[in-house]
Amino acid sequence: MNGEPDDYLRAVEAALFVAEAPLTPAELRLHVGDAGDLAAVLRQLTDEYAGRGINLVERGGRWHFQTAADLAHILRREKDEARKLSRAAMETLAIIAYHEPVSRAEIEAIRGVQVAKGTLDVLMEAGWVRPAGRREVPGRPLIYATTVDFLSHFGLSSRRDLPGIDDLRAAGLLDPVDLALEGLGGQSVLENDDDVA
Amino acid sequence: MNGEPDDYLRAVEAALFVAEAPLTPAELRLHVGDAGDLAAVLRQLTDEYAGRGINLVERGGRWHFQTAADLAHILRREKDEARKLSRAAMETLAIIAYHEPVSRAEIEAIRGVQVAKGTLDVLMEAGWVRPAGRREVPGRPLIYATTVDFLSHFGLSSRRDLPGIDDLRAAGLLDPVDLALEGLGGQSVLENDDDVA
Amino acid sequence: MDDLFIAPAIPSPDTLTVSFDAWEGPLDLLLTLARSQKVDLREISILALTEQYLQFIDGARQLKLELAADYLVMAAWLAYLKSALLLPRQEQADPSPEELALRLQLRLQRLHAMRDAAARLMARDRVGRDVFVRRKPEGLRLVRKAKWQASLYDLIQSYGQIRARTQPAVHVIAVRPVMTLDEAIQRVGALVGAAIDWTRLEAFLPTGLDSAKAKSALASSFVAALELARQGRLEIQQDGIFQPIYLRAGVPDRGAKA
Repeated sequence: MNGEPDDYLRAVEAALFVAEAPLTPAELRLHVGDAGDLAAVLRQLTDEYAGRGINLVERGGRWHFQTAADLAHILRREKDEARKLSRAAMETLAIIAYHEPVSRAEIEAIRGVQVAKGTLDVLMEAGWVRPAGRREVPGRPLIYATTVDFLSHFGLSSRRDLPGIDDLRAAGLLDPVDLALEGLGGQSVLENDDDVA
Repeated sequence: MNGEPDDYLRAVEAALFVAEAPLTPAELRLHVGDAGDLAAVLRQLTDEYAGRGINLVERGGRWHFQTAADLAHILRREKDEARKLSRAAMETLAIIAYHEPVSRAEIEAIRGVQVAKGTLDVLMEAGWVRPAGRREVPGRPLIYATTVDFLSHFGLSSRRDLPGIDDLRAAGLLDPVDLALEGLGGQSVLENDDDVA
Repeated sequence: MDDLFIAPAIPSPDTLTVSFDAWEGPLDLLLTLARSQKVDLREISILALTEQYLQFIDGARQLKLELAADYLVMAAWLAYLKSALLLPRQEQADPSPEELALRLQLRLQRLHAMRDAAARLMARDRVGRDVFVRRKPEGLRLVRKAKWQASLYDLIQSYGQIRARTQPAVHVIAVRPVMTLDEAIQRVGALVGAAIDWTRLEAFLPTGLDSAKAKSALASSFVAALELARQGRLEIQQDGIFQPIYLRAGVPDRGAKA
């Protein structure tokens, strides 16, 4: 951290330090006012803290300080054991995150099994998934999406940071099967089978 | 903060950041080990954070980060909220206004009900009532009077502008509540009958 | 794409002791089998996969393992698909077996992609596991400062109510227009002395009274007459119910005779 930090930067730093939850720039402004260029200050703080034991990060439009990931081993406590998700819950969460908004039927189509009763509950209770309205199709099924807390928890600035999402989208793997079939124009997979056979 | 902070310093920094309470060097060592000169690192961190929005401070042999003292005001944001006075507060205020200076015991004698501790506090917080010395009687009770703010809030140029007892009576404001209610029923009907007869 | 997700190992059918609980349904089992082909899922041979699945189910059946219905349904469907794919191409059914195979392949790819994504997601630096926020932040406080509101009317109304509530109540009983009994006894006693003949009660009442007082005078005078009769100072006569009441002065010896 170089030079004399100005009071506006100091105020932003202090507010982020004491905050109980990540703050949006708008929330920060309620406390620190408009006396400076908040975006620039956040960038400067991010730079100043990069490489330190504490980092300033942005998650889903909200900012917070957190410890550097490589120090996890000295900071982790027994009771910090992260919530152990079932395989079904993990997959369901991933499907929602990569496809959102998505209905239960769509989740089931991808997983090939029914979504057990508690699975979505667990994800909603964790604060990672929320109902996001209804799809305007017959039956008006509820659709689900991820939350800002989901982004914070998994260290994502936005959904664009989801691992491999661009590749998956480019490969058509996030499209429904029907859509993918149309895209392939009926191209046969039998060629491969023929090779093997 | 200059140069590349080493891992030991980063670990100390992170441990102090997450700590639930100020840490002694011994407690810190439980986390960060003995790989460095802890005292030197604490001094270095203190220096690096001096002048920032967060400072590292030592109090009674325990170390913790805290926000810089001059920034306290930004961490508390005040918000005005319109609230209505409770009936008890309103009555207490009225008694003080009509009888000032008046002690709490006198207020209670006039109201016929005890005055809760918070009631006078609310009136003083509102800025309408102030302690006005003590009455020179046994126990030397505190006496209360209204303020200039009281007059301006209620649009009075002086307490003499308060309507007198006769005005109140003329306005029907001295009718006991239940009698006044009866007056709407039986009693007035009889009077009307007499008028007619 | 590295496989971060650890799939259940595929036991060989002859050492098959696991229950099918290890898989979340036929698609899951198919994916596990497909991955054992060690090729990109896009290159997977659906025919070979079908073979694998049917063999696996067969093995399980020989061991009399109880299979959930959906595994058997999938087996039947794959058997159908296999024969359709192997048959000489003729009038293609709709959808064609090739399309069905492609659909299955796409579904496997999607499930695999999401499984992989889930594993990568879980491996990220997670708050509370890998990175930490302050455990006891002081918190940004929003102090709600009450702006008290009260009007002058509220103030004086309150005061009026206190005064009304605490004033000693004085009850005044209104003087009603009555003739008291004493008054009536005096008046009737004085007047009856002059009346030798039977005289109607009404004649003993003062004149010029308003209706309320007149009623009271009548009632009091009647009670007075009863009292005076009891004392033997007058006599009362009435010819019948609701008939006029007559009074005359009492005669002491006549009274004694009666």
